[in-house]
Amino acid sequence: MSVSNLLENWSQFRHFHPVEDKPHDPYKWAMSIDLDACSGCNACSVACYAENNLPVVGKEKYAHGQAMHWMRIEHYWDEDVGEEGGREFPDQGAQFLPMMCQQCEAAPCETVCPVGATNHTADGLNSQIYNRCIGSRYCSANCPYKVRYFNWYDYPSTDNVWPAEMTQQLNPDVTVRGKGVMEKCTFCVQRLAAAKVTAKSEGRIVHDGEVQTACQQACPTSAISFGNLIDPESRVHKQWRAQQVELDKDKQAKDQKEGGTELRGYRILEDMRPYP
Amino acid sequence: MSQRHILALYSDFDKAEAVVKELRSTQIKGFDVNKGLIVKSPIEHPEVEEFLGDKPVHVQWFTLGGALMGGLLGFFLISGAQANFYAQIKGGKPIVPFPPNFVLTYEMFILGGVFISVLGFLICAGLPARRSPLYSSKVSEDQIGILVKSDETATNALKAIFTKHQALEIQEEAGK
Amino acid sequence: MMDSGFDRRDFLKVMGWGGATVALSGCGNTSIEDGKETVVSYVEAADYVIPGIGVYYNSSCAQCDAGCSINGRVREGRVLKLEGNPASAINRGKMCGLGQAGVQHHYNPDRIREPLLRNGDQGVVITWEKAYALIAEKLKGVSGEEIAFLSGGVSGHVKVLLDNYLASFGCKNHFVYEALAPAVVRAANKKAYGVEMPRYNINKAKVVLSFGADFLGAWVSPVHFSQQYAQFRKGVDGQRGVLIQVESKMTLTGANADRWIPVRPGTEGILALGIINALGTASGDIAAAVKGYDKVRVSKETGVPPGQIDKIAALLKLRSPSLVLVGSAAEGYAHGSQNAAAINLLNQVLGNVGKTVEAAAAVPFPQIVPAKGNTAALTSLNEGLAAGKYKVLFNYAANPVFTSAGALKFKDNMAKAGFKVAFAHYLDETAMQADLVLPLDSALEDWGTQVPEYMAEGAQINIQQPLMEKLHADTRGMGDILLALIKQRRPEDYKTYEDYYAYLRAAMLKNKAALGGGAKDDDTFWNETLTNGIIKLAGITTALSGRAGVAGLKLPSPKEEDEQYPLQLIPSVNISLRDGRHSNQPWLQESPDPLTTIVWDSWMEIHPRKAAELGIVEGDIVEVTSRTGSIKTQAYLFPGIHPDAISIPIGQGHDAMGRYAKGYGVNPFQILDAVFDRESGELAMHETRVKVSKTGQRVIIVKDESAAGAKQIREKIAGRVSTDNVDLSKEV
Amino acid sequence: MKDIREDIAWAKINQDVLNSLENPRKLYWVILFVALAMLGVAAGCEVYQYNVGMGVANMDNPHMWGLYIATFIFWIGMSHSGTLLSAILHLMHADWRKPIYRFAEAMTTFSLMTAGLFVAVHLGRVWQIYYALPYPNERGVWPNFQSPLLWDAMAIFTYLSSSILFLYVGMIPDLAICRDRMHEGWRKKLYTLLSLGWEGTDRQWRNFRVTYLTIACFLIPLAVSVHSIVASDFAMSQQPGWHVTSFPPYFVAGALYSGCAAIITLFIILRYVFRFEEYMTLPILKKIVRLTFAISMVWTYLNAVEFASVWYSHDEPSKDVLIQKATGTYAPFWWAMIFCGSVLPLTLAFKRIQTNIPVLFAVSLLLNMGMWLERWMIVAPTFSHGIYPWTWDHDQWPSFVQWGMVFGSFGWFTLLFMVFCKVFPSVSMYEVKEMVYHRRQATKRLEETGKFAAAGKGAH
Repeated sequence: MSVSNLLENWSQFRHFHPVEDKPHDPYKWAMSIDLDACSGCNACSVACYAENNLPVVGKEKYAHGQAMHWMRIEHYWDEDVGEEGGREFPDQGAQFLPMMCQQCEAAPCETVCPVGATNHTADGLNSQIYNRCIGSRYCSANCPYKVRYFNWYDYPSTDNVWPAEMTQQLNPDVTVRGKGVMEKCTFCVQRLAAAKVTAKSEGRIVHDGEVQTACQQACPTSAISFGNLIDPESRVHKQWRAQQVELDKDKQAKDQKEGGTELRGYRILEDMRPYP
Repeated sequence: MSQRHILALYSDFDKAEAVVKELRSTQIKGFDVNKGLIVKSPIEHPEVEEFLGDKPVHVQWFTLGGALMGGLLGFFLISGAQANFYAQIKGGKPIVPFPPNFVLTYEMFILGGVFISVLGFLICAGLPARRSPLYSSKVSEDQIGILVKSDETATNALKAIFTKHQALEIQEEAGK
Repeated sequence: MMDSGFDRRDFLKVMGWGGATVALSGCGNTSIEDGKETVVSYVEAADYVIPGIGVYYNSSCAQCDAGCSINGRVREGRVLKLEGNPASAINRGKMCGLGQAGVQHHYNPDRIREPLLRNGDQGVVITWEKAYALIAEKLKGVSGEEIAFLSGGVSGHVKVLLDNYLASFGCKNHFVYEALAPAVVRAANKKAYGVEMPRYNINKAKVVLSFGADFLGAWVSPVHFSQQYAQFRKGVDGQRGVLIQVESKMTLTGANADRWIPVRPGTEGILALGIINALGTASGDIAAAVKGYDKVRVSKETGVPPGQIDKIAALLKLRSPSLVLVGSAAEGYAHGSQNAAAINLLNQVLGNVGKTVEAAAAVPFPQIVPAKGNTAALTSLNEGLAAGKYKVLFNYAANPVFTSAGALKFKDNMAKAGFKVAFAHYLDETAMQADLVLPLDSALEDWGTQVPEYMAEGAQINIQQPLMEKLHADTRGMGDILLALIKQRRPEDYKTYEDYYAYLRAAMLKNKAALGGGAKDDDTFWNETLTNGIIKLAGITTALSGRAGVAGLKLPSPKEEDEQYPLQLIPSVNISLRDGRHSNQPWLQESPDPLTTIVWDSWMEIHPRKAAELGIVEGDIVEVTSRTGSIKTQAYLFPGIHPDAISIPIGQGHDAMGRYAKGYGVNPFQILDAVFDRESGELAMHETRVKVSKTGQRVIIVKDESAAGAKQIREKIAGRVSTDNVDLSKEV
Repeated sequence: MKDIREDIAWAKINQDVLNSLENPRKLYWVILFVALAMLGVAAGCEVYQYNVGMGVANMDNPHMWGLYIATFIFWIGMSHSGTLLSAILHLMHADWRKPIYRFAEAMTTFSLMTAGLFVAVHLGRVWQIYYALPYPNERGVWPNFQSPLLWDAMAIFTYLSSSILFLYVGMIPDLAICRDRMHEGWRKKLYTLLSLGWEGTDRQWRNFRVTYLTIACFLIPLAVSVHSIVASDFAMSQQPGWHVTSFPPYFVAGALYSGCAAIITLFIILRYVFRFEEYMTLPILKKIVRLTFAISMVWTYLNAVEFASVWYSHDEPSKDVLIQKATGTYAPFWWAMIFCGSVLPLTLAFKRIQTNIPVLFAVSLLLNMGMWLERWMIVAPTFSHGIYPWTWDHDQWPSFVQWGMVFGSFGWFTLLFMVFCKVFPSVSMYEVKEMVYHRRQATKRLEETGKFAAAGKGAH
């Protein structure tokens, strides 16, 4: 720590906002999900269990709401069906919504962590440092989407979560989390890191499609797109542009009204939440 | 020339006040009223300060210094840590965000103020102190003690004044 | 299998050559250790082990019959994750949850590890030699008619060996049984199109009208259909495809439909005829046949409002080509064949045959084409067993004790067989009844070939190869077992084959030219085949037949109210548990049912209106009683079901199969009545009538959705596309 | 009626108070034993939770926080009236605080200590709690200074240490008395050590006065900031029902309220157990009760303001949470809170009740229960009805572990408090002397000027 260093950093960081001043360069990982294509089949969720060493908590703990599905499929029914005075049958099914960590650009979880265990990375991820986490759970309390999952128990030592045989399936690239830490979707950061290293050693940046998240890779309807938002050739970038979604807006105005382009979802449109 | 202590105990402030006034008005050789007089009382009594005359208190300067030091230290520690050691973006906020730092600065300001005040109190009041040579536990009960320090020559004159004002008890240091 | 000769290490040397193209992570050559599951210490790792680099091998998924190709990630000798193989036309690199859980099948702690021989209630561990000798002994002097071989759907070279083995006894009793196969539809298709399973082009259709075909969930080849569905949604000409689903209980596909139309159970065929009538484009005998099905009558019988029928007809007329699918919901009745025929007729009337219903290619080797399972096979086996016909019963890849209708009393009848051999991965309900249980290799440790029943583009043969060293030393591949058994019968013919791998390689090389490897030398061809994981063939195509007649088409009107058993039981098929053979894979148990989000249990879906009538609220434990038996489960109020029906999912209710399956939920098969489709003899799964009564107990249902039932009350979180022209997508 | 007898001899004051250190009533030992047993329950629960995992407390997603945080706020809140009584009333020269402020300050200190324990109990990895401390280390890893939780830690540390200093500095003259009066033994040694050689000289008193005043001045804004910061834990978040601008004052009012109620309870207990009838007189109690009543009305008002601002806002999720509170699963508790917090204190307006000890005892306990419920009603409903509908109405009833810990915390607090009262004078002797002295002077002056009426306020 030198004074000049400090001053320099200081003036720089006073203006540091990920959206405005300092674009993510050269990566800004982003995902978009075509809800129209999503059939709610849960393949992504199981793929996530397989890739990220998620514990299967069992019926009793699931009943306590302690499931660890980083990727969960939600469904929403129309309001009045089955209610008194409502329609007898839904004339359409549910709207499925895969929900995982949104990797918010201005993440509410990050500011509140007392030990700084969750941070924003330069490539646009909302990272979670398991080693640093002390389990205050403030991040989850402040998460609007409730997509952070806490290790209520020590799953590796819990019966029938990973019996001896099943430990062999665990992905060595991903930590098995112990009790008392928070975890969540990482956008398969282990895959991203590997791809970035490969690309770097070849003196280029990661191509679109070179790296896939586990959920994206599995999705039978290819509803999930994932890629580098900075890259104008990436599928995600194109989709965002086509849908007139912009990162630094907190309300996505469309030049056509409902119909032409339906707007992007993630719906907390209020203050300071541009999405990755 | 050796110094001796005498302690006289009184039952109320009026008497003690009269004694002090007399001590002030009488010139006794070998006794300096400004240096050799200590009044001990069981309660905090503003009148005592009045009749003893103005004696400066310096604790507040410690307080000021402590509070400022605490505040500055807090702010620069925090900002320095954020800017230099731990440059991570959180929640899309600047690396060195002012509002939270102000809150912490405020707390540090108070913390410094309180700590250094207490330190100042100990220094100014001369605590912890050795017990003075003459002390009566009655002082902590209900009596006012007047402790004087003088040359041996003045002892008798002082005693006379104490007795005149109906001292309940007069203690004297054992002679040397 | 790996006794001598070609051992794993040699295989890997070869693979190192062939696999270089597969090794996505670059310079990878890894070792599958031959020392059991010893983990290689990094301190003294062999030169070619690069810790941390995953290597990918292609193989085939064996979790269901769809025949997806997989790409397994192997690191430090352990298979970690399965991805789809992008080269396969069926799944194009995609995977469903069931397929993902294949690794849990492999690593399952409850797998059988040694051959077990029954001794009273105990299983005694014996050696393979003893087991083979025992089989030989039991078969001595037994005629071919007295042997029965029950299996699930089989294809590829295992099927060849199996056929040859049975032929060596002159045994014709190979019963191919699949509890949930679309057998009625196959029969109806055969009549209508001349083939059992044509190729459906969902992606080319502008309107899909599906009568209970859960093609996104569990029907035929869901991963393939899901991809087509995604294209269908984008639209052929930029116009978003419209999906209409007709069924009595909402399936996953129904939940994705633009219009979900509940019909009275069993009246799907009537509705189809009603639509033909409303279209008014049919002529000749078809027109005559549908004349009686006017809107009023159809509406009365099916419960679908007349306006709705008109709308469907108008839409079908407006947008062509369309596609009409007939699925399990329509076929599960005593008149299931009629239903299916009526619905297929609709395809013809709309002129979809040849456009969206196309001829599928078939593999030109009849020996390896799949033996398709059905339930009629089990019925006839059951009869034979009941009559005490069989002295020796083999069972492979089927769990009839669990999946047969309760009314068949299969378990009791099975006991009448003299000697029962089960080839199994787990001690499932059927293996528990066997006298000799032989442990199988998992699909990730075994060699094999697979011919998908449903061909996507052209024909293909899937190669299955081990992704890692055997987890348990004393398990065997089915091919190896059959080879050993057949050597007992015809030692001379098979003695050149050391093991199944050798047999497989030889058999494939023999047909090198036909498999498209004419010019290549043996090793190159073989290595390339293994690297690719699939062999694509032109295949043979039988043209679809022109038109089916309406002869014999007779649809019964819905039944009168049954006072005693007022409700129709619909055993529903869960996307991940299917017929229950994978219930012991914890990922699947914990993967919520998409519609109810219930995990680790069974439930009874009932319409809220009906529930109100019966005084049932969510979480009530109800007793569901049929003529055959009764089961108790929790009630879940669900508007996506016809009030005359209740639905209980299949797959739970195991009383064996290990820690993750045993004791969770109930098995609706137990209370199914023995009602059969009149034409095909298939079990009519939806024909069981039940009554529901409260037991007075109540539980809190274990599910992921909130108690409020996940309704969007305020602003919509998930946008909803109400009509056909909106392209919705959502960004994260 | 006078706050205190004016003719009470100073020597008797010493004697009475010192007597409390050695001869309390038997009830003292009963209370101590019960407290110890309660603490045992909590210790057992914590050991269980530590070994098995936080899951045994029945928390889940979204119910990430449970009773621990609610009780944490409760104890923090409780600490505030100690400061109120000693610091604010000191600045305002309300001398009736003098017999009772010592135990109120002790209450501040010990309830802060109790609250601190809840932070530890709440953490998933309590063994890593030091990560939250800003200690310099080689890796340059610091805690996140943006987190309200860290502000909390900082504020509580400041508050706790300042309170302890305040308590201690104010006790030095009394410790000297103890030193002088106590017979030989460990107590004598302790008091000798702690009294720092205090002799009551004019120089000592002079500095003492300024210091005490200064700390009191610091303590008031500090107390306000502490509970504002606790309120920030919620108000700074984005959850409906928490993200409320009026939370800081609302929390402070709630804190003072629960603290005053607790003072009434402890007042009654101490008065009986240590035979302090002469000092903790009914007129003083009456004053506290009136103060409590006033604060309860402030709290009620702020409560109403919060509801009203939610009601008239366009923030639908917040509105939903409010409706859920009043009608959902938590409705019984919520209405109980309204009853205990806003309706019940109305009884305190009656003069007869203001000095009726049994009734006041019961009411003060109920008020505290109401305030505890308030904290719970702030924490829990937001979790069960947050922004995100998928997790709505997912109710999670706290397990026995949570309840045990909450129960035990009362034992812990009582234990600390009772031990304190036995070791240190819980009535400030020198200040009671001052009070008696000044009152006597005032009466004398009144008599001289011929005004016999109006004996109420102490004079200066």
